[in-house]
Parts: sequence; C-alpha cells; structure tokens
Amino acid sequence: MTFAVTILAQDAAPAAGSMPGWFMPGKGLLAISLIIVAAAVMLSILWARSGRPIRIRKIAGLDAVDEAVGRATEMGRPVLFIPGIQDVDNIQTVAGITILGKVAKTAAEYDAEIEVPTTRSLVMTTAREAVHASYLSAGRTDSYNPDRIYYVSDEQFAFVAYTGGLMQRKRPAACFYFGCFFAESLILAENGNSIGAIQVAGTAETTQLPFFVASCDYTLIGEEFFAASAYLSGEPDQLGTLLGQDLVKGLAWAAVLVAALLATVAAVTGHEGIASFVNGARAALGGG
Amino acid sequence: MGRNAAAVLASIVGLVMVLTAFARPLEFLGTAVVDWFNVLAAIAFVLGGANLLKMNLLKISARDAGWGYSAVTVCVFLVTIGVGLLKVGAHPDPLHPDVALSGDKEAVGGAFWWLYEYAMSPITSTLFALLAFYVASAAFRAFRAKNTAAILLLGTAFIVLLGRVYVGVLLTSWIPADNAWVSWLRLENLSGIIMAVFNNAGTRAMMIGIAIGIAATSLKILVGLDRSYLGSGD
Amino acid sequence: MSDRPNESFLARLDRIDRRWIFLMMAIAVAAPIIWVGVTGRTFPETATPAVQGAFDAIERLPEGSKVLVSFDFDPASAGELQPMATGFIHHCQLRKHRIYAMTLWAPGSPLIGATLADVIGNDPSYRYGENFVDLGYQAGNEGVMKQVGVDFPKAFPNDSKGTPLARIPMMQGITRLSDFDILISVSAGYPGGKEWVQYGVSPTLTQGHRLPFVAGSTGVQTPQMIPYYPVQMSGILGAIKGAAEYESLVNAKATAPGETVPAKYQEAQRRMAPQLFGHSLMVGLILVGNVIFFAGRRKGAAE
Amino acid sequence: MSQLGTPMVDPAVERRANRMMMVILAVICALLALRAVVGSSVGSGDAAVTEHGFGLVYVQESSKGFVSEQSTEKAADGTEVEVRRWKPAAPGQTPEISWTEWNEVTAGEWAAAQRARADAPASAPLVTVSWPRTAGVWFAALMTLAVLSFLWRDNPVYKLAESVVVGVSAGYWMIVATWDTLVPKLAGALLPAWTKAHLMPSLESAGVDWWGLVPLGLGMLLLCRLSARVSWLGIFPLAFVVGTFAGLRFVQNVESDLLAQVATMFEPLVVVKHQVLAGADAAVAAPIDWAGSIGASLSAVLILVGVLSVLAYFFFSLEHKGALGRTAKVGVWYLMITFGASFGFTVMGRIALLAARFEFLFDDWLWLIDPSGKH
Repeated sequence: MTFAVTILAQDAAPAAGSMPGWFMPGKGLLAISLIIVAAAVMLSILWARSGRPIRIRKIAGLDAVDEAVGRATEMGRPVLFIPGIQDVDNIQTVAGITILGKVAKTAAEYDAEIEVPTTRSLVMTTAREAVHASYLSAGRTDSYNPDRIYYVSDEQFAFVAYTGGLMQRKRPAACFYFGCFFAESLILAENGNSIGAIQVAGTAETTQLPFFVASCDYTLIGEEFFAASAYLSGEPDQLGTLLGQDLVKGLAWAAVLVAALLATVAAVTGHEGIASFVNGARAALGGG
Repeated sequence: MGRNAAAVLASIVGLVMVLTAFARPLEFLGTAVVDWFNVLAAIAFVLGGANLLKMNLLKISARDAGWGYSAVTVCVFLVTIGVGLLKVGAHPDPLHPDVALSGDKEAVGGAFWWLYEYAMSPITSTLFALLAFYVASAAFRAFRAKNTAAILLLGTAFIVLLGRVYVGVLLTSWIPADNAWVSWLRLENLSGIIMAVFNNAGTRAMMIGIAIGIAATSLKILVGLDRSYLGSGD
Repeated sequence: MSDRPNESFLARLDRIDRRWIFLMMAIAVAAPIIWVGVTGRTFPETATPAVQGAFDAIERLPEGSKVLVSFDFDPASAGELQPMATGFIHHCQLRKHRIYAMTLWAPGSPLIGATLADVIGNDPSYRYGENFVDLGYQAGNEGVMKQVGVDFPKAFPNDSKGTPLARIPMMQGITRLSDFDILISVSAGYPGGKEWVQYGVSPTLTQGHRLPFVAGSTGVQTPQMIPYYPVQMSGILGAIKGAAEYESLVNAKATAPGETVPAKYQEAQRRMAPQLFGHSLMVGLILVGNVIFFAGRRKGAAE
Repeated sequence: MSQLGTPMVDPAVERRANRMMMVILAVICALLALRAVVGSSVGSGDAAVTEHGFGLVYVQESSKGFVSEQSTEKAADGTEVEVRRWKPAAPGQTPEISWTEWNEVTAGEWAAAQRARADAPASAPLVTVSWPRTAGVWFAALMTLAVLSFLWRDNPVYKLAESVVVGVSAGYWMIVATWDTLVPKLAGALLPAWTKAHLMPSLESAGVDWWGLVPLGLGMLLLCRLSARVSWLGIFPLAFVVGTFAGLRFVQNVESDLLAQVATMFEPLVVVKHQVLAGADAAVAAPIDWAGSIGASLSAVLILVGVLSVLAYFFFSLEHKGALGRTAKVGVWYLMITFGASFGFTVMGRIALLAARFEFLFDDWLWLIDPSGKH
C-alpha cells in the first residue's frame, strides 16, 4: 500500500525527482502494469511447459471450423477466408493470419480450395507465408496455389464490391471472417447468408459484433478472437497464454471491484485520506 | 535459419518499441516507425499492383468467363495511375507556377479529381448505403425471441430504434417529463439510459478483455511464440 | 404459384424473398425525401445531454478561440457526417473562432475545402491564414496524433496548398495540441474519435491540462465512444439524430424567430424524415418476424 | 481452375432474368425521356428559362496569370541567394504563366449570365455547361443504380461497376501513397534538393535525413519477393513491421484501454443528489433529490455488475459452471443489450447513407428536388 501510494504520488506530481532523468514522468504505474502482465503470461507458459494440464472451456465457433471446411470439401466449393481489412500493423490482422494458418492446414488436409482476398499488399504477402507453411506442414505443397491469396484494393468498399460479387458467383460453402472489420461486416455476412454458407466470424471491433452475431452461425466476441489461435493449436505453450490472460483478467476484475468500493467508502464516509487515494489512483491510471 | 533470424529481429525491435514509451532518448522512434511503416506500405503497393495486374491479365489472356470486366479493371487502373502521377488537368501551385507537378493532385477540375468524384466516390458510397437494406433483412430474419439473450438483443434494438426518432417521442409523450420518478420511462430517455448504463458497461468490459487479448498476442510475437506470419522461411 | 399450397400465410411470409424487404426499405427512404424536398418541412428536435454538451463546449469559449477540427471521414460516410462538419464550422463562425481544419483520412481532404467554402466562403470577416486554415491530409494515423501532441509544426509542416506554417499568421504560437482551446473530430472509424481520445486527449490529461474534446461520430461508432463521455469528452453528436439536434441548436442561435434558415444548415433535420419511416419499417419487420415465430411455435407445440 | 465454385444456374432462370433486366432498363429510359419532356424552370425573375436537360453542371471561366520577380534573400547559413518569387499578375500586366480555371456555378447564375451576355456580350466572364462534369454526374448516377441493382441479383451492370471501382480505387490509393508518403517522406528525406525543385517546391528541409534509408532498405528487401531466388529475404521487413507494432500496441493497449478503463470504475455506488434551487449557495440546504439519487446510484451499481459479469464471461481456463456460470450468463445478457443498442444506433447511420444517395439521384441528377438551390 505504501509502495502504491509512493508510485501514485510520483505520477501525480511529474516533477518528482526520484526517477532517473531519461525516464518519462508519469509512466511508473504503466511500467509496473506491463511487467505484471508480461510476468503473468510468461509464468503461465512456463507452468504449461512443465506438463501440468490446462483445461480450457469450449469456444463454440471454433469447433465449427473443421466441420465447415469438411462440408466445403464435400460440396466441392471453396472456403473463403478474410483476415480483416486493416494492415499488418494491426494486431487483429496478425491474429487473423495466425487463425488463417490453422484453417489453411485443415483445408490442405481435406484438400479444399481456400480463397483469401486482401485489402493490403503486406497482408497478401504475410497470408501467403502463413498458408504456404500450413500446406508444407500438411505435406501438400503441390496443392498450394499462391494466386488464390491476392490483393484487391486498399479501398474498403471496392473490396466489398469485389468480395460480394465473388460470393455470389463462386458460392463458397464456408466463410471465415477473422480480423479487424468495419462496415463491410454486414454486407459480407448477409451475402454469405444468402448463399447458405456456414459462417464463423471473430473480431475485436465491438461496433461490428452485433452484425456478425445477427448474420453468422458463430461469432467470437472480442477477447475470444485472440484466444482462438491458441485454442485451435492446442499446444501447451499457447494454452498457457490463455491462462496468463485469465490471471491478468482476474487482477483487473479485482481492481474494478476495489475501485468501486473504495470510491463508495470515500463518498459515504467522507474520509479525506481515502478520497485523495481514489483521486490519485484515477489520475495515475489515466482516468482524469 | 532465415525464419529464426527474422523472429529474433521481431523480438528485438518490439522490445525497443516497448522502451520508447518510457525512455526519453528513444521517444522519437515511436513516431518514426509509423512513418517508416507508411513508406514500406507505399512500396508494398508495387506488390499489390503487380498482383492485381497479373491476376487480371491472366484472365484476359485465357479468355476466362468475364475477361471483359478484367479488361475494364486493368484499363481504369492504369488510367488512374497515369493521370494521378502526371497530375493531368491539375494546375500548379500558385506560389510556384513554374513547377508543373507542384499542384494539388485532387484539384477540382483535374482528371484525377473527376475519377474520384464521379467514379470512386459514388460507387463506394452506394455500396455503403446497401447496408440500409441488409440491416432490414437481417433484423427480420435474426431478431426472433428464441431465448432470454435473443429477447434482450431484439428488445434493446427495438427501444433504441424507436427512441431515436419522432415516433418514439410521440408514443410515450403521455408520461410526464417533469416527474423524475417516471420520466425515465419515456422512450427517448430509456434509450439514453441503455446507452449510458448497459452499453457502457458491456463496451468497457469488452475493451478491458480486448486490451488483455492484444497484450497477450503481442507478447507471443515478442517472445517468438507466434511465428505463423513468418511462414516456413525455407 | 406457390409450390407448397397448404402452407399458411405466415409461413409463406417467413420465407419471403428478401428483395421485397429491400423494396420496402427503398420506398420508406425515397418517398419522404421527395416529400420533404417538395414541402421543406422538418421535425422538431430537442437536444440530448451529450449534444448539448458539445454545443456548450464550443459556445463557452471566448471569441477568437483556436479550434482544431479534424475531418476524419470520407465521402462514403458524408451522408451522416457532413451535416456535423457543416454544423461545427457554422457554429465556430457564429462564435468568431479561429478554425484549423485537418484530416487523417486521405479522401477527407477535398471535403475540408468544400465545407469551408460552403459555410464561410462568402464571409468577409474570415480571411484565409488569419481566421481559418486548411492543413490538409497527413498520413500516419495515430502516429500523427501523437506527433501533434508534442510538436504540431513537425506533424503539419505546411498547409494543404503547400504554404509553410511559418508564413501563416494564425499558426504563430501553435506548438502542440494543448495550445488549441478545443479539439473537434468528425470521424467515421479508424483513425477517429477513439484514437483522438487515446493518443491526443488522454496524454494531455496526465499532463494536468485537459483539452476539451468534442466528437461527431457515425451511428455505428457512437456506442464505442460513450464510455469516454463526459470525462475525456465534453460532448458527442451521435449519428444523424445528433447532427439534427446540433443543427437545431446552432440554427436557433443563428437566426431570429420567423427568419428562414438556409437549406444547407438543415441537411440533417431533413434526413430525419427518411429515418422516421426507415425505423418504423424496421420495427414493423421485427414485430412481424416475431409474430411468425410465435405462431410457428404454437403450431409446432399443437402438432 | 476446375469447375469448383461455378454457380449452378438454371439457363431458363437466367434467360428470364435477362429479359426482366431489359424491361427494367427500358422503363428507366422511358422515365428519363419523360423527365426531359417535362423540363424544369431554372433561374429567377427575368432570367428564368425552362431547361429540358437535367443532371447538368455549369461552370464559370476564371483566368489566372502569374509574374515572377528576382530578389536576394539571406539563406539559413547567412549567405545571400537569388530567389525567384511568383505572384498573381496585376490587371493589365502580361503574365509569364497563365491558365484558365473553371468554377462551378448554379443553374440560376448560369441563366442570369446568359441574360447578361445577351445584353452586353464580352463584358461578363463566360458561363457554360461543363460537359466533362455533366458526363460525370450521369456516370455517377448510372453507377449508383448499377450498384443498387446488386440487391436484385448479380448482373452485368453490377459487374461493370465492380470492375470500375476496383481499378479506380486501387489506382487511387497508390497515387495517394506516392504523393502523400513516398514523395515527402522518402524522396524528401533522401533527395531533398531534387524533390524541392521538381515535385514539392514547398518542402522545407535541413538536408538529407539518413533515417530515410531504413524504410527504403526494408522496402527493397520486401521487393525481393518478386524474385523466387531471394524471395526469403522478404520475411525480414514483415518481421520488422509485426515486431515493432507488437511492441507499440502492447504498451498502448495496456495504457489506454486496460488501465484507463479500470480508472473509470473509481465511481461511488451511492450517489446523493440535491435538488437544484434558485440561488448560488442554496445547494447546501437543498433537500435530497430522491429520484435522482436512486437513479444515479442504481446506474452505478448496474455498471459495476455489468463490467464484472462480462469480464467473468471471458474467463477461458475455468468452466462456466456454478457461480461463475451464473455470473457469465448475466454477462451474456449485458453483451446482448450492448449489441442490440449498437445495432439500433447503426440503423440510423445506414439509413442516412441511403438517404444521401437518393438525394444525389433526385437532386443532382434528376432535378426533382432542390434543397440547396443549385438549379
């Protein structure tokens, strides 16, 4: 507690001189938080590596991925995968490409055709690497066709125009949307719905979730999307990161509860010490 | 080998970026890399453009179904690049009329402006407007009161839809607005409460979860646990 | 006609070709546009707190305050956001604020010029470089926002015409974001209001000086912005409804009772009529969908 | 390519659809002809004329001329340099460089100008129909209809619009990247003098910025992808980008979403509000506003319950059973309300967009309505 108050006091008064000159003022709490997050994830990975079992709850949409790819194979229709419409500087795109790697592996094993239109040149390049690696590990490099992973246009709606038309013409049996999506979410999902495709979506764009929820068979909500690649891989290291996420979430959960209770105590009792701690903590965390 | 070296590179530059948030001498890197990325993305257009041309030219030469549309795409693409690079029809900057390419590329009246104003802009905004139709068909099909969760979803959508237009205001105008005990029941106030309380809580919690998810995904990249974006490297 | 002659009306309605729904939506939106276009009538609006907050934040600044307006949208979203941009500029003009316009969306730069010309084009008291400036587009998304926070002239070395900032009188004394008196963002997504909070406004909070921030946002982005109001943001215009409320606030200030309001300042209010019919159609569709659902369930239970 | 993915279309259905398309096109043409016959009145007062055309754009001529003058200025290092500055030519002065610009005017202004020119030719600037822009409005209108036709079914007109927009937008973004990123940030950094002389006269540069070599080098490595032999080098720029942004986003998200959102939860669950009375210092003695207090307290409690229960839903390593299961269920309810609200809000925006497209068709193209007084 004393330690926390010292940190808060330093953050509240940026001029405090105890930090070295090269260290940016007001960032002490952030540095400690980052260390806690990193430590939680790292320790969980080590925990998982030591061979202790990790149970992960079912995530409905992910169990459907294999089934959807299998159905596409049976019907002789392609699988459509869209890794969002943002560039590789967005972590959602990277997470989407990781999932693409897993889906492509399933597709390679089933010998289903996978089609990946992208909005960015760099995403095209990255997606080709991931898919190629999947075909390689499935031992089917001969079926890998880089031309099925291609660039359309950086413009969101030109991409939608193309993809919408593609869906009506090629009628993919399974459509996967994993990445950062904006307004195109519903146009894609409604088109997929109208051709009767199995659709699974995952995004951290909270504004688009309602549309995926309304039009897709399964939707991974927010953090579930980031958990998906670990879940699909089933490797202990990856599952360990999920445990680490839960540890951090547990801390956040407790912090939220404590924050509300402290603020209530401060308001009801009018205790000055608690009130100044509440204000200091809020300011240090960036809440104004 | 290449793949391992690349993963090490990713870890090193990533850790340096973490430090930019804390170390004054590195602060400039935080903004500089964004510039570098933009330049890199601009150079990457060569790959995207080459791929676009290749795919469409293949279609044209093979006389695939719909090759005519590919020809249109290729022509329009090349014309846009041509008039955009040469700033056709755009006058130079009035401060430097002697430098032919100094003008605004999107100056009104220029060829690039024409393509933007009369081809790209109306088509993209109409595509965007298609959503008005799709929200209607999605709502009709998906908003059925199958269980508690679905009832909450459609009930909320219902209240917000009504509360945001004049009909909603009229429907509950009989509830006295000046009595604080009941005035919150007016549709326009109810939709405001839904936004401020339930939506606020849901969005906040999702943001916290997503932040944790992004942090964990970034960490996986930083420690080299997630390398799928690097492919096989062979 | 039907291949299932014994099917009930409701069951057939359930399988209705979705193109009939599309047609209904087209009529529900098109007809009121013609009606409003011919009669010129609009619905009355009362401002919600978030819109009033936005209005007050601009209203309370002294005359000649420095207002940074970021046009973070493209023509595809202009239907919803252009009335907000017009309204903000109109309000700043009434309050005689100095307007600094910029955009982080490449297709947004032509919109700046068009909006400024539309609202203050014929106002002799607004001279370019003294009362308003068009800083144009800058690539780099939130990188520009961070740059603007520490070194404004580095992020925007010249205006949209290429004039160096040093030669623009109203840029004197602008070194960083907190030198402005208010930040306005009209945004359609990424980068936009949310990023401005994260990279522009929040850093000023931890520095102890709070930069007032007002955002106009599309309907879809608004729920995402709500958690930031009222701490990080002074006000939000949510969707066309927010724009219509704001328009009516500004128009009430701009025009004396009985005077006619220029049509260009009623764009959002005009669009509320198609909204009314569109929303009513949606509500009707949800109701019909559920009538079908419950009738189907009762029938299923009876069999 | 195999026959994978070729749509199974019944030729009879296809023929019927094509016939229907022809009928629709014919109806549209007939309506346009009718619209032209009816015509519309443009201009006011004396200048009013009936115009049978529509979707026309009028422009006014405006000549620009410039003259230069040489002067000596002190450069940054103190030496004197010759500079040539340009300014607009004064009336009567012969410009060294000149061109004509065309500015859009309303139909009313056009009608008035026609009238004025009839009275006194040559004095007024030329006002005329701009055929490129008129063609543009018509092209835009037809493309708008082409996109809307996709709602009916995929068809050749839609495919045309699709291929146009893919080509034009891919080109558009490449040009934007060239002029707004490559020229100032790469050419401007490495070749400042040349860039200033030929491409960006307004560039202010203190000399070569060697940092520009970093993205150039990365870009060159990326372009190695084009050759099969050195293609593997292309993963280094990818590793660089993904690595740097993983580092940046890690910090940013913890700071701005995780910590800042936790910070918003420092709100008391019990709120006491007082009635607002007239007078500045009345607040102290004012009676408690029970409805307001209960409402605000309830809101605070509901927000806390919501945040905690939705967070509980996201726990992955614990089965959703017992207390956690019940909490997670409440979390799902909150999520559904959030999604419903979001959906309701979005509908408003989407309808506004559609309204804007219809306004374009009715206003700019068909001249059926005229809210902004353009014609």
